[in-house]
Amino acid sequence: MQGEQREIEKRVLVVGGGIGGITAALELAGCGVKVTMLEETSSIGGRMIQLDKTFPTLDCSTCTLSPKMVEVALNKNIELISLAKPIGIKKNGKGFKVTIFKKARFVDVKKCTACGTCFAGCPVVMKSEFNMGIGERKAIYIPFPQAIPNKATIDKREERPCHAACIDACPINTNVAGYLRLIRDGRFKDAYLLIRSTNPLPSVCGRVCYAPCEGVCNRGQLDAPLAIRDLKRFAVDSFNIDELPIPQVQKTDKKVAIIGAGPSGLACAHDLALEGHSVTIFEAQPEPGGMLRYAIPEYRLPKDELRKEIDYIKRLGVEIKCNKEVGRDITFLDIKNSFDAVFIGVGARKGVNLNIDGEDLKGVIDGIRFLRMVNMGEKIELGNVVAVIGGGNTAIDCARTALRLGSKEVKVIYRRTQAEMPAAHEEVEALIKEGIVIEFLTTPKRFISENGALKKMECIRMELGEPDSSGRRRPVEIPGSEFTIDVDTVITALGQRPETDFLKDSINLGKDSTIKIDTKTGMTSLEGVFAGGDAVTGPAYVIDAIAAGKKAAINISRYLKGEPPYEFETCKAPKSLTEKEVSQLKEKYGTASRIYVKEKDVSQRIKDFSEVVIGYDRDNAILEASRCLASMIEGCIECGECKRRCEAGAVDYQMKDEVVEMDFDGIVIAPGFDLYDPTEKKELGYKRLKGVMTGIEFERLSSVTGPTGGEILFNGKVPKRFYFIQCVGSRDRQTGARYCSRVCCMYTAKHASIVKDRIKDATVYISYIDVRAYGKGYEEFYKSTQEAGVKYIRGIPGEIVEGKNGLIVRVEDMLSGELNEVEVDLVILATGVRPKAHIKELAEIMSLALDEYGFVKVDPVNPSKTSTDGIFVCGMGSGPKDIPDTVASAGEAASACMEYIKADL
Amino acid sequence: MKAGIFICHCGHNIKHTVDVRRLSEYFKKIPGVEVAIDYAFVCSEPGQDIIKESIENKHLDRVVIASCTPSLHGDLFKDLLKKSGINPFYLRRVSIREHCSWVGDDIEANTEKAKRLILSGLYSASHYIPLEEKMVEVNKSALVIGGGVSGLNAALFLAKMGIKVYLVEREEELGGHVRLLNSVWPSKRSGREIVAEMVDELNRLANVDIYTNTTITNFEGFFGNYQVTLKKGEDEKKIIVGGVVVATGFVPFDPSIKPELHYNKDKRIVTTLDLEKGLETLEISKKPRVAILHCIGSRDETIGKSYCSRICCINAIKTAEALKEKYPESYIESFYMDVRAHPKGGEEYFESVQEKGVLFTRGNVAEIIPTDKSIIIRGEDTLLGEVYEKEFDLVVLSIGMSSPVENKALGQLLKISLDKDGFFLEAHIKLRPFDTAVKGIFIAGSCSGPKDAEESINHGKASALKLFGMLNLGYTFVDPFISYVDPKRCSGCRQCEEACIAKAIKFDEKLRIVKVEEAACMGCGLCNATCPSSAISLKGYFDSYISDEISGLLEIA
Amino acid sequence: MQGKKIDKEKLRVALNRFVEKQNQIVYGYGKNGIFITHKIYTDHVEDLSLFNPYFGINGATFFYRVFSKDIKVVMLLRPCEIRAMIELVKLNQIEPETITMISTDCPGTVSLKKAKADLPDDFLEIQKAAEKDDGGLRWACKFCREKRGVFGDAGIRVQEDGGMWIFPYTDKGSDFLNLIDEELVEYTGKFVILESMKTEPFVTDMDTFHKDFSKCILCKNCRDMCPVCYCVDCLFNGDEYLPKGDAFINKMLRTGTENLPYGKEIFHMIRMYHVSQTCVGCGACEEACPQDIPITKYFKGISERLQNLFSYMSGRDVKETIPYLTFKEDELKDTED
Amino acid sequence: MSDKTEREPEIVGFACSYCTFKASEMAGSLRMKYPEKVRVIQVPCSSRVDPAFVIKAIFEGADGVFVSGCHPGDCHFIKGNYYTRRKMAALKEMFKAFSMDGKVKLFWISAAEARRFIEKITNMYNELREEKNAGKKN
Repeated sequence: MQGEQREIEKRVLVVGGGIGGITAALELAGCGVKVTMLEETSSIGGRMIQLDKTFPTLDCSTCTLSPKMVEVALNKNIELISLAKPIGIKKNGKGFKVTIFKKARFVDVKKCTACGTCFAGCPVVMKSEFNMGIGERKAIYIPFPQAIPNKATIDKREERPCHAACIDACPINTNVAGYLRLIRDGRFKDAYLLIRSTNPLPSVCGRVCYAPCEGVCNRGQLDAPLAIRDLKRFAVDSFNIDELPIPQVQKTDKKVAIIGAGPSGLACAHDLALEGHSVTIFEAQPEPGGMLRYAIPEYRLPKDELRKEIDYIKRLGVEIKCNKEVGRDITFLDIKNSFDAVFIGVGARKGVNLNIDGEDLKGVIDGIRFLRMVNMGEKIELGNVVAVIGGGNTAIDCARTALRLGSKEVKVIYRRTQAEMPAAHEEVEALIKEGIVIEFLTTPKRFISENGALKKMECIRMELGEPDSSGRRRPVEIPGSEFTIDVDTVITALGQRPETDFLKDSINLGKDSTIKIDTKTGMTSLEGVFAGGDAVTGPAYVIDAIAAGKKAAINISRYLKGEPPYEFETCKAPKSLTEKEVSQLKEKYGTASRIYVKEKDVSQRIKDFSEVVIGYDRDNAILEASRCLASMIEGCIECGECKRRCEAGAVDYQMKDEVVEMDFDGIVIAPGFDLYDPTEKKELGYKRLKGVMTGIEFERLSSVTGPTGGEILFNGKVPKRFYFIQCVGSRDRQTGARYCSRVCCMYTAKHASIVKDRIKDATVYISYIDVRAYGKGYEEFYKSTQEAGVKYIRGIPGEIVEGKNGLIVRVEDMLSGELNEVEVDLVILATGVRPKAHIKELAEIMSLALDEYGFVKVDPVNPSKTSTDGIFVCGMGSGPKDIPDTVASAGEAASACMEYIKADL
Repeated sequence: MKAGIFICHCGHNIKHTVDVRRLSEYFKKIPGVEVAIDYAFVCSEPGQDIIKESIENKHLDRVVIASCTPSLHGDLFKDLLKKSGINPFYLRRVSIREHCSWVGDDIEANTEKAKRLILSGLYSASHYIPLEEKMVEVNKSALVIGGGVSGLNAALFLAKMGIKVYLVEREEELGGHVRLLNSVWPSKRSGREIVAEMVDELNRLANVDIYTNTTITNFEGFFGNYQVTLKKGEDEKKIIVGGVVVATGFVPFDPSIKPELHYNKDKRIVTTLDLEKGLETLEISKKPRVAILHCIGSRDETIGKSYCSRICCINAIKTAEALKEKYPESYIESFYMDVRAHPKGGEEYFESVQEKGVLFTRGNVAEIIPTDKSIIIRGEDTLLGEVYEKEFDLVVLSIGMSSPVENKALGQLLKISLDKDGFFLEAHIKLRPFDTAVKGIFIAGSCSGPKDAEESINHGKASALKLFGMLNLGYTFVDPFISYVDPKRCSGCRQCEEACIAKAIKFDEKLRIVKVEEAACMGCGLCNATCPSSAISLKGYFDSYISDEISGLLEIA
Repeated sequence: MQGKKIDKEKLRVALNRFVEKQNQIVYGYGKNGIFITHKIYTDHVEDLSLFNPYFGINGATFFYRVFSKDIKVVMLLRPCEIRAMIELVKLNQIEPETITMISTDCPGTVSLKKAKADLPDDFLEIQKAAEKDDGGLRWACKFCREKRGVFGDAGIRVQEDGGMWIFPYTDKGSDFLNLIDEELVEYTGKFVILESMKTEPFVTDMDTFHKDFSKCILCKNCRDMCPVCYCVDCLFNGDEYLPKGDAFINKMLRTGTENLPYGKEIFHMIRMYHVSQTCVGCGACEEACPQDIPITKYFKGISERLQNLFSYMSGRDVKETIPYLTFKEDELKDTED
Repeated sequence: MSDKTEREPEIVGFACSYCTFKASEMAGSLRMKYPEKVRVIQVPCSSRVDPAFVIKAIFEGADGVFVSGCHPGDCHFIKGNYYTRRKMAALKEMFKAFSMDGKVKLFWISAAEARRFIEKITNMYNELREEKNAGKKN
């Protein structure tokens, strides 16, 4: 007696993973043969796993089949290759050399744990084949919970036309392609949640982000970039943040202090709170928000929107202590000592001086201070003529604010040209639209007072010289071009720098009072103290600050857990399309102009501080979102969401389809079947009339594993009147199938009895020619179905039409000879069996003869023998069979194959 | 006990709603627990390494893994224990994902639940005993009962595969009913010819012993080692076989059971089977009027045969065709309930015979009245709704299949069950049509219900393959999760024996206790629950295991 | 129904014919000092008491595990004892071939624990005594389900006038009747005990149960004296349900259990389930209880309810299968919740 | 335990590996929710459940116990659940006699019936909770 199984050194290929293929493979493997099973879809199980119950015992199909599927997965003699099919076969002596095409799964099956996190996040919604299109699935999916292999698959059908440069351009890698797809599909809440999953301040970014994504949007190369920011705002506005649940998190015992409640501090606090740490923010101002609260004017970012976002962060458990200025109300060291880690996000709130004469005059005001005063509701007298000095966003904000405060003439003085302006171009455009003049290539020389108050400003014209360190051309004064203008107020907006005096004894500072950090880890020179945002980089954008806060949160959390810091790499550079690609895409998709977001009329909006941008309506949002190139394709758009979520690291977009060659000694094919598509039978109204469906669709509708969980619902209601029609596409010369499909009589009886069982007061009719209840227990089942009150009518309906309260079936009862009109809610067509579509392809490469209908031709005494020696067919491949017959024929095919390969042992 | 507890985070899946760190801290303090570790992915390679190292360094003798549901991961962890040098049955898997972290939202409650679940696993595991997958040798020989096409094909296949085959046939000649057929549809070849080919091939094989006129009188043992007594005339012979294919076929329905059919009383009333002997014997004119009656002995509650015999519609069509061919001017009318021409090509065959002029009338015959001149048939045409009365010269009864009465005795001998119609009962009507509840005994062909020749061949070969797969190994592993009798505890009350579904329990008359035939035990544990003193218990599910599992779930720890 | 009219003497003669042979014994009741107890007659039957007013133990308790086929036995016992014997036959604890079981009509019994001495052994007199002194009748007897001698191989029944008849129920019974010098005649008279007693389904609640069993000291005498508690090694000798020693200490530490003895409710409940289909309601358990717990009320009540579920009666017919060992596919449809 | 807190019943279930346990796994993978006081013990077949286990569980503090197997006729071991049905019918009758109806339940839940699993145990839980808290008031 041997300890190891006596192997038969023979290999058999089984093509098809339905019940036939499964049985054949298990039988052969049970004899010690090495079996390779190819299944074209992502899971084995075939048609049977789609069934709710099987006749005549009405036991559950899943329960009986799934143990067999598991057996296939566990059997050491079976190698299961899903998403694969043979594409070429060569005879090799008695055996075969088979070329196999393996479609890439894009998921590493060794790593995937079938946890489902990926499909929860996937933004691409598709019809579920398993549920016959009645339900939905995602582009990354497991077709049903019992799938074997129980691993996710990415349904990637074509390459994404663009490079999704938007995602790479975003400092926090927002899944732009993903949320645009969701908006396109009308799934606004999902879009919001997707945005929210990486961005703690989406409402802010939907309004004031400088949208680097739009700058690089590949669509921009075709016609115009997508309105990404405005679409984000649309998604945000369509969701009420109060309904956003507070996730349950496991609390740690670690405490983190954050200095500054600006965007970086809030983002950092948000992410740390989600990790379970206790977070306290110290804010010098009376209200949190930093520059968002005190610098950005109301007409761009309503305070209410900001407050809602901050409230949510508070609801996560973050404590914000306002009016606590570090260095004034509390010392930095006190904080450092009483917390486990500190994040400094104090921003850059100190204005930069011009260093010219008269700067200290009343009437010359720092821009940031000006905005803060306005935002705090303080009253400011500007006078009629206001000059704003600077070309950044702050300067624009100051100018537009001044206009709204009632100044008659507002001018912007900028020392370079429009091209060099750091302000967002749409802001500049809005400014110009509102009638504000920009004096380019001009710089003030001195402010002139009269009676101690500002009266005039002397300026000088500039020209552009050599580029400076920032890459912009340096402006050079044109001697003798001085001139003066009358002004009531001058607002200087020349940039800001951090106020970091309180740190100078503890932490190394850099140029312009910025905080020095290790760029890879985010930590300052003091252990446990991290910093980010404008305080580190000098003045920059909101989204950069958020990114810095988020990155810091990751490493703070790692630091608290004692894990080594994560070293951030520089972002992937956004890619543009080549010219060739651009012209190809133009040809393929045409061009479509951008739909601009609605704004308030200029004459109206300058009167007050109400929000300028009105936003999209639903239709325009969908229309604009559907311009996204990534949404042009079916299937996976490679947005990276699943990859980001998968903690096991199983997603791999780089996988490639493979073609391999393998040797086999015998082949069993179990190609399965297709079902007749009754659309061509116009009189039955399939696809035309609502309420007409096929048997397999009804099967999914009634299945406990189906989209309704087993409740039979139609239009949200429980239908009461059912009409089943047998022999649709069987025994019918017109449809080219003279044969009997052998299963429809019984599955109809099964459906009818399920209906009677679940809906007690249902009326059920079945139209038939002959009731072929020939199998074991079938006749009895047919009888009991009749006894349950199902009405059998001999004769096939001539027509189905729409009635007042449902569908009207016109049928001649051949037994009574009467012409009946029956009104019902649902008509279910027992569609017949057709040869599997790909059988032709298979027959071609395997040189198999087919019969007149396209089933594989076999010899009745050797029911699995095909015209090619060594290739055996089973199940519906050679003609209609019910499950027991399929199992028997699979056993027979396996035994014939066994005989074939054993012959020379 | 030195237990190691390994708690999986499953990424976020468990960690998200279960405080895994608290759990590992808690279990570190439980007596008997040597190691308690929580880890991101216990199933990953580094995770497995942690377990392996812990077993080796801390000399663990119990491993409790709290992770996903035990049915996932197959033998992964069992193999790991084996590799680490301890008995793989010292493993306990606890599901804290499907049964805990995924089904509750509250971290506190989930953590408490996980704690209880792991605790109960630990308590249970503390009682574990090492188990072994025992090997039993298997005789590479098979008994095939019945020499019809099913049995012949089973015997042929097994013999070709090198299995010693004993083919036992009750009748004098092999070939069963197919041998009697003039032509076998759809191949249209003669049954005698088809059978002869098979028998010739069988005779050429050296490893087949054929016993005709033989019955089975005794049958004992278990898979791999069945002792069978064959009886031919007065001679008895004992053989040992590894497994059995039962292919006892069917008996044709005898219409004389229904006197109203006048069968055997009037020569003009014959069965389809009678006509297979040839149409020459018929004493009818050149222009006969023939009635063919369907469903004789099928779909008939009055005689307790509610089932459809599956083959008789095609037989009726075939008979009509043969008559039409021989008597082209004949008038043939077939009376049916439903025409079940479901086999491949059947529908086309049905149409072609209709085209040849055979009439099909829906409606069963109510009365057959033989007169001197003719046979009058009365009935109602359910399609036309008319009552008819017609005269015929010949009435052909398309008879169905009945189960042989001998099935009952054979079933008792082999301990396999019959269905309500006296056919053998398959283990699962859909997926295990050849299996019986007894390991190593398969059923094939019409003995499990009516089948045509093609289906019977399918069955014969397929069931033989299943048996071959089991025999070919040369040994069988006895699942370790089988019942075990404590001889000191057993009172010999035989309650377990009576209840046992697999009939795997035998009573030892001498010791007055029961013993388990390990190869036959299915491992359901019914005996264990039946025995009041748990003298018989199911390995892997001992009372102590489950009892302490209950305690673990409920105790306030 | 055909039977033989007998009297004590005729029966004595017949029994002596039987017992005189080598290796043949009679098992019944006899005077033992001032009480009547179970008695074995090996070579001569003289002072046999056909009816016994005292109940101490169930006679089947001695006679289970009778496997020897060398000795032939005739038993004359009460219905509850014969029923217990029959259950034990079903449970393979008795080889019945050489045992002839004769059940006698039972007038009811008093407890040996508190009974007066020298009670009569005549059926009607016992009955009268019991009627007079109602309190003397045991609870089990008061609510006895079946006092008729209709079980086993033969039965001795009492007529209204005190006359006795013996009826054969099996071939073995007929064989014994052949020893009696009397013709088989059709019986037309009227018996004292006419039919079995219908009892209301037993209902109680947990509080009462706890109260009643709070006195239990877990001596397990009830189990030991139960005629159908036949196991050679009881489940409760293990640690699964009644932990002992280390197992108990562990349990105590784990649960904080303080009460001793631990697990008595579990013991009684599980034993109740175990004997639910075999319990004959004889009350031997209660007789054995040193704490006078009304055990029988529970065991008899529960077992009757549970047997009725399957239309089963313990000890009614040796051919009936114990309900837990069989099933019908089409039954108990409403068991599922 | 203070009077204000609602008392939650503890439920122990015995689930057949081939059906109900599978259904419970599926309920998990579909992220269906049920009270965490419901805990399941896996057994090879419902017929392995010795009523003694149920009794033990009740006396060790379970407020309810359910036994769940395959639908009649579907047993993996062919007939095991018919025996279970008899035993559980008897046990339920016994509990009824002790006025503890509803503490023991028998379910038939196939491997596909995750929803049914949830419904059954949630109903049982709710019933027991009501009973438990009603008892407290009295």
